[in-house]
Amino acid sequence: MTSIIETKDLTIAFGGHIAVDSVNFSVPSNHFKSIIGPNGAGKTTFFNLLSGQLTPTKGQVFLKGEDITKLSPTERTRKGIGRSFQITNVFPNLTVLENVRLAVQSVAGVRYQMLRHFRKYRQFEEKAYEILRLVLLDNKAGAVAKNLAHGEKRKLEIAMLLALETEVLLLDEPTAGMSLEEVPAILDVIKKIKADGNRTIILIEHKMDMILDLSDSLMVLFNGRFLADGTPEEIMNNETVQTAYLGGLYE
Amino acid sequence: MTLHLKLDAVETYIDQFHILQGVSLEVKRGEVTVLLGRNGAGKTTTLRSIMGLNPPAKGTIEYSGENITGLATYQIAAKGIGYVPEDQGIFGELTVEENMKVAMKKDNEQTKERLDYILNLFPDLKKFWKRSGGNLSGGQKQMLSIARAYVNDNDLLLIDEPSKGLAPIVVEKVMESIQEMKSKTTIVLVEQNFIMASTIGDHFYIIDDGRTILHGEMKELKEDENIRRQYLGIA
Amino acid sequence: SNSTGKNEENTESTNNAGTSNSEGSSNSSDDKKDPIKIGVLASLSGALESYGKQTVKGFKLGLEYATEGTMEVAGYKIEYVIEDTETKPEVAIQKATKMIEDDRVDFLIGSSSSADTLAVLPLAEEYEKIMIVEPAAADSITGADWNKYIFRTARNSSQDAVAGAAAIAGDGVKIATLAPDYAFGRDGIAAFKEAAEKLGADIVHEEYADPAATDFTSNIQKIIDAKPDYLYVVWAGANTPWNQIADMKVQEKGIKISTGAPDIAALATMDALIGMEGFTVYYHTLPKNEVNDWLVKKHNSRHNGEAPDLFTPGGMSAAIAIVQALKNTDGDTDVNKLISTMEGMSFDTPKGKMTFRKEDHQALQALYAIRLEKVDGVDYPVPVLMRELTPEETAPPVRN
Amino acid sequence: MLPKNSSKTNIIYCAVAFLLICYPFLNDSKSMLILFTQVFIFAVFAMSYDILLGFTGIVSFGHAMFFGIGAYTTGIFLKRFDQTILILILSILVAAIIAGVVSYIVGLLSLRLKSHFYAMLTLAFSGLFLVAAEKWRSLTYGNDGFTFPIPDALKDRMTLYFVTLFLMIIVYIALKRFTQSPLGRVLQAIRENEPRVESLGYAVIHYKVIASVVAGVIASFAGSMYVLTLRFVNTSVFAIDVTLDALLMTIIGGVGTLVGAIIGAGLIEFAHHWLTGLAKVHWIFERWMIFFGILYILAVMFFPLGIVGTIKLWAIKRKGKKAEVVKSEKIAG
Amino acid sequence: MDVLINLSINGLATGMLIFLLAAGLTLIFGLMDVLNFAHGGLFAWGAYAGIWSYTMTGSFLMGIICALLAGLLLGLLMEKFIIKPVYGNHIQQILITLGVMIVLSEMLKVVWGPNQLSAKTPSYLAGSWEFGGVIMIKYRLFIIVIGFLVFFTVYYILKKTKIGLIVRAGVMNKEMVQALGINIKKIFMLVFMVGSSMAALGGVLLGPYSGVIYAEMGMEFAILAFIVVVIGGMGSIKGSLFAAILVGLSGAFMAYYVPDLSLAVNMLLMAVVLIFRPQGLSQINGL
Ligand SMILES: Nc1ncnc2c1ncn2[C@@H]1O[C@H](COP(=O)(O)OP(=O)(O)OP(=O)(O)O)[C@@H](O)[C@H]1O
Ligand SMILES: Nc1ncnc2c1ncn2[C@@H]1O[C@H](COP(=O)(O)OP(=O)(O)OP(=O)(O)O)[C@@H](O)[C@H]1O
Ligand SMILES: [Mg+2]
Ligand SMILES: [Mg+2]
Repeated sequence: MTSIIETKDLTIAFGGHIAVDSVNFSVPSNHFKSIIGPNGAGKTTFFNLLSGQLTPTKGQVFLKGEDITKLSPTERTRKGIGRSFQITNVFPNLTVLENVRLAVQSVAGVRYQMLRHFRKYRQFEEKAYEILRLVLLDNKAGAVAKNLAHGEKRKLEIAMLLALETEVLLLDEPTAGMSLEEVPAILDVIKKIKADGNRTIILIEHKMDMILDLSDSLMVLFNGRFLADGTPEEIMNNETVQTAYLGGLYE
Repeated sequence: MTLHLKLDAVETYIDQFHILQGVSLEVKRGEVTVLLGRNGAGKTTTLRSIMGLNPPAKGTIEYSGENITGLATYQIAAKGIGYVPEDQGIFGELTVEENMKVAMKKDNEQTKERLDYILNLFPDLKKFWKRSGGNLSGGQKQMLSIARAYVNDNDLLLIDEPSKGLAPIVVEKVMESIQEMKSKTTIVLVEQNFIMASTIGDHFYIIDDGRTILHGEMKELKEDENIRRQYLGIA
Repeated sequence: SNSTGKNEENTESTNNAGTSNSEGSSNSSDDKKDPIKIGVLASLSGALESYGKQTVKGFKLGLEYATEGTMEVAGYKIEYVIEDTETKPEVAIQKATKMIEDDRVDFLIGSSSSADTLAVLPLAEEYEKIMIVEPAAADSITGADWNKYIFRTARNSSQDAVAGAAAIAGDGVKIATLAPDYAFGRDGIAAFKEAAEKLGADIVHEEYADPAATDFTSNIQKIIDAKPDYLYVVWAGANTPWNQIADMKVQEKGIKISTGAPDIAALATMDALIGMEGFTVYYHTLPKNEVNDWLVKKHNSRHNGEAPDLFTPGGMSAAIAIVQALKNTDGDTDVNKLISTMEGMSFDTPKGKMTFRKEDHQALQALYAIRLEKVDGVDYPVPVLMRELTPEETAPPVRN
Repeated sequence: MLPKNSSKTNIIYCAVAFLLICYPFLNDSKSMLILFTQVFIFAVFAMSYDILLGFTGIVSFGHAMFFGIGAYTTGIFLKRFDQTILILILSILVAAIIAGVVSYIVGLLSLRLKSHFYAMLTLAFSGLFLVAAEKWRSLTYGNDGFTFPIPDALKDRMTLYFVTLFLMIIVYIALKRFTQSPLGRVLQAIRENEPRVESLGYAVIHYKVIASVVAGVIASFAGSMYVLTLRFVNTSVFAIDVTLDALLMTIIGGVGTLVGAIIGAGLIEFAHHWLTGLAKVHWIFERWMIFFGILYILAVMFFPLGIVGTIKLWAIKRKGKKAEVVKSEKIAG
Repeated sequence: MDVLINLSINGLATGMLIFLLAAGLTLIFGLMDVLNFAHGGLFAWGAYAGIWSYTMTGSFLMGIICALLAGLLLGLLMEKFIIKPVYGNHIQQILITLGVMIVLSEMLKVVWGPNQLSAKTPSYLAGSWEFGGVIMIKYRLFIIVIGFLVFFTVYYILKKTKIGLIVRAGVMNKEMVQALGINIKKIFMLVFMVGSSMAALGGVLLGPYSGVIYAEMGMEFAILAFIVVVIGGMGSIKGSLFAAILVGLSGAFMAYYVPDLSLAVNMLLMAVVLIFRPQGLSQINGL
């Protein structure tokens, strides 16, 4: 089993505060990994380092053995790292369909075409629709994204990520704020992707039941540092994790 | 017990869209009332209508017996209503301290006490006191947003999905704090975390398609699996 | 063709002739003669508004004077159209074309800014219309950009410079100059330098300042350092250095100031320069002749007690020149005839006799060496005549 | 999926174009021809600005820079060399190349900056061009500028009318296609949320530079045409007023619509013409500029999204259609 | 040496004057994020109202008071009828404030005529002292003093009261500020009025500085004020002061030592600052 994404001594400091501290991390391909940890542990920052939104003060990121530390988010996306954002991050004045279509278009490599009409690429639109159906958002395809309810925006976020068709998917709290009724549907989507194979998924979540249900393994971050790694059972039984993170709710 | 907040057949439009089509709520003083419903049902819009951020086109909103429909948001807030919005509403370029300062209505002993309490509840905020709000982690922003509502001597708190993005242990703390506050403060809560909702809620309303379609005691909901399955899609 | 709605084009004469575009050319043998039309371009809005208004007032009075109130010459009615260039070249061109093509004017007069005027010059050539330039002063109008249809009743920058030099330059006199750093200032100083050096003066320092600057003290400091006898200033525009020159005690250091006296509104800002010796193009008390007396009197009664200002006589002179040329051709507007009669033509203006020089059609004219003095009952420094500089004396070099 | 609407609007556009082509044969008033020519040129300039403002969400205060480059290049070529069509075309091409290179460099230097800072940096660059035009007097004759002859074939106002009309139509079609190309859609996404575009795999800075080069080159065409109609050029082509004109025309018409830029140009030029005309009718209108100012104020009050934008919104509202694609073309507040 | 001192003092004074012009804009543009192109109109109105009443009454103080009142009144009217509907929308702000700018400067001509007016320095501030080769122009020292007074007042208000915070918060998220029980509309109105009256103050003080006031002065100096606010770092009064002094000093020294560049000095300065300090001179949030 070769690791598809790997970090070495990954570190970043904001001013004096070290948000991610010498994290060594490695995920084999087709693996489902979850990252947990208290608020402010550095999970999102860690994602930002993987996807290139931030550059580390120290350490490296490898994708399939290649050092990608110096690459921009754009280049990393093209190489196969896609991500969703914790704070919904969509194109507010574009329609839901257009939001997804843009991602599809990027994947298809139609980036600098400036002479043909975009509607000539009918297949992009169809693809986008397909993905929206998958996340149960096709009924809102024509709506302007900023008018969506919170949960709907989260779905759009996932749709855009799926459209990128990257080998590695970084999901930052995809179901936060999603209703009880709809979480299972999204879970199904994620499971389906997982079942399809050849995708590596890394998930940040605070919903433990979901994590336990999905993950092959878990990493725990604490104060920016690596705390533990293991199967869901191992982690759940780890006492430090229990006191520092889980508290009484999951006892 | 008197009614603290009453919504009567509230209808709200956003632009030309008819979002709320008849929301009626009765919130008793000193209780926690939870709004439930699927995404896009209109829970957030209900809270925003109460705050005057999306003023209703029809229906009335009464607060402590007084009609507050149509008042400006700041007037409503000044009556002692605190609001934790869904998107947290952090002032990204202000520091945590400045965010709190903007929120604090009074600068007296009581406020200081409450501030101490809050910083105890969320030590992260103390740690990042001088950091700008935009740089906080998702959960820390949520804490700050809750803190801003807690710091004033409010009679009523409208809280939109407080548990979102919080670590389980912090969720627990927030729950405790809400329960502690209940004696003095009435709370209307939108919450998707059913454990939390059912633990601290006294009363529930289910909103669907812009209407309140069902309400009752939280106990009943906890016990009645049928309702849960029918309206909330959970067992 | 469809030209309704064109009638509101205001030809401010007594008779608004919608007939003006009936037949192609006018036959002088006709009983009813087509009116002769003059188009005036001036800045009636924007920064040069007051100049434009002076020109227009002068022009109207000039027509009245030259036709003795009949508004007719050689049996032809004279009509005119006035258009606002807004001090924008593109508007000037648009308005000029409109006047030539739609109003069918026979003469153009204008304009308040050199750029507007330069932009219109090629139109005069293209349509073969006489254009009298007033009051734009750029040398290139009668220099590099000149064409034979262009005449100028305004003085040009070189004449200003020659006058300025004549007022102060002499053997061994050391002069420093200050001017705004753009074409007007640079040209003005270049011409001044030539004239002053010819008179034996020594230009010890040239200083150019940002025309929009708030602070001129650095420039003034350098001038003080150069220890000249005179500081000669070329300035135009609202932002003025006078206060700072006074504050820096330039005069106390034995440096005398000299500049061209501007219009009345600007004179009001020159309190600090009382005692200054320089020159002026016109001030209403300076020229002693009948035309000026008439102008001052009429202007007074027409414009509730106001005296004519810097460019009023220029507008008047332009009108007088046209009327006189038409008298000479007996109302014939054939352009070649007009050019040959106007070349070398002399005419009486409020500033005395002007003569269109043959070579470049620049009107040679008197300018005035003056001193700014405080005069009782006038709340601004008044230019008082020291010496009239004759047309011959101020004749600029021919540069076309 | 194409909304039926668009074929209807296309018919309207064609009809208007046809009317404009016929116009000179119906009314041969030269000043009207000049006015229309002016409108066409500024429409081209404003459309180029709309690419920045409306489609990419960049406010530039220095767009006059490119207009001026076109203006001076054409002016200098025609003054220095033959007055042939060939030289003219050559000058336009050279201007386009210079504008392209300059916008590329300026873009690289400044497009990483945040909104206001970018706007002010472009202002600084165009200010430097203004100073250069003032100071390099051997070439530019300074602030007074210079006149120059133009090819005989273009001396007729009618010819110029058709040339500029043709240019405007071509530019409109080309830019329309440009904005509706896949690349154009990415520009609009950048306007909405720049960092997000990065993480979709698009290199944002390339797109912004492309937008600024396209806008710069088109603006230089407008500048070349402008001086061709004037046969004169001076430093005013680099002035902030020129940029503000483009800004106003674009906004009044409605940003992000292209047609808006054309309508804005027409509206402002004609309002100008009409108001200055009024000035002579009654003294009340002597200060006609006031009415111009009031026009802007009223425009914002009654057409908050610009004329085209607001009309589109009305159309949507009337149809009661929920959030339409068109609305996506309006810019974020 | 004398030259250096002279240049420094005059540069400082010019800088202070520019600061006075920019201070109002720091509030309106920097803090409230309103692209107010009519700001120059407020200068000009302050100048005309102030100089006119000064000429009428003979009291410069009266002139200053009238300018301030004119600024407050215009600010009130503008905020209420023009700016309020367009907060947060730069595009509409540009159009509508340019409209206001035109109306304001044309109205000046309606009221006071198209000619420039002369603005005399009050006798107690006229003239200069000379020590050795160093010339101290009294009016400039006065400007320096006023400049510092304005700076400290504004600095105090922004730093020691919540107003600055509330305005910045309001710009970021108006709804949230209101939901915290604050009447942000009223505060915006007050700040706008204060900003306008400071612009008017700058205008009237500019009068005696150059000796003339004219309708076009507004736009000319507004650009300078924008430059100062931006290179100072948006919304930072300290940054504005610093930037204004930098502009003043570099203008003075350039005009003396590199006169060929003096036309370009402001633009060059801005380009250099923005290329090397893309957020302006002050820190972000560096109030
Ligand atoms: N740009 C930044 N500047 C300064 N500090 C930052 C920045 N970004 C994040 N931090 C800090 O780094 C720490 C890690 O933040 P991060 O967002 O990675 O947390 P997280 O693990 O995702 O938490 P949560 O579960 O609440 O989302 C936090 O304390 C946060 O305040
Ligand atoms: N500005 C708007 N314009 C148009 N529609 C809107 C707007 N804001 C919200 N909506 C629509 O109103 C409905 C109710 O939204 P609301 O945010 O109240 O839902 P919610 O119950 O809070 O959902 P969630 O659980 O996802 O937060 C949604 O369908 C949403 O798409
Ligand atoms: Mg996070
Ligand atoms: Mg919600």
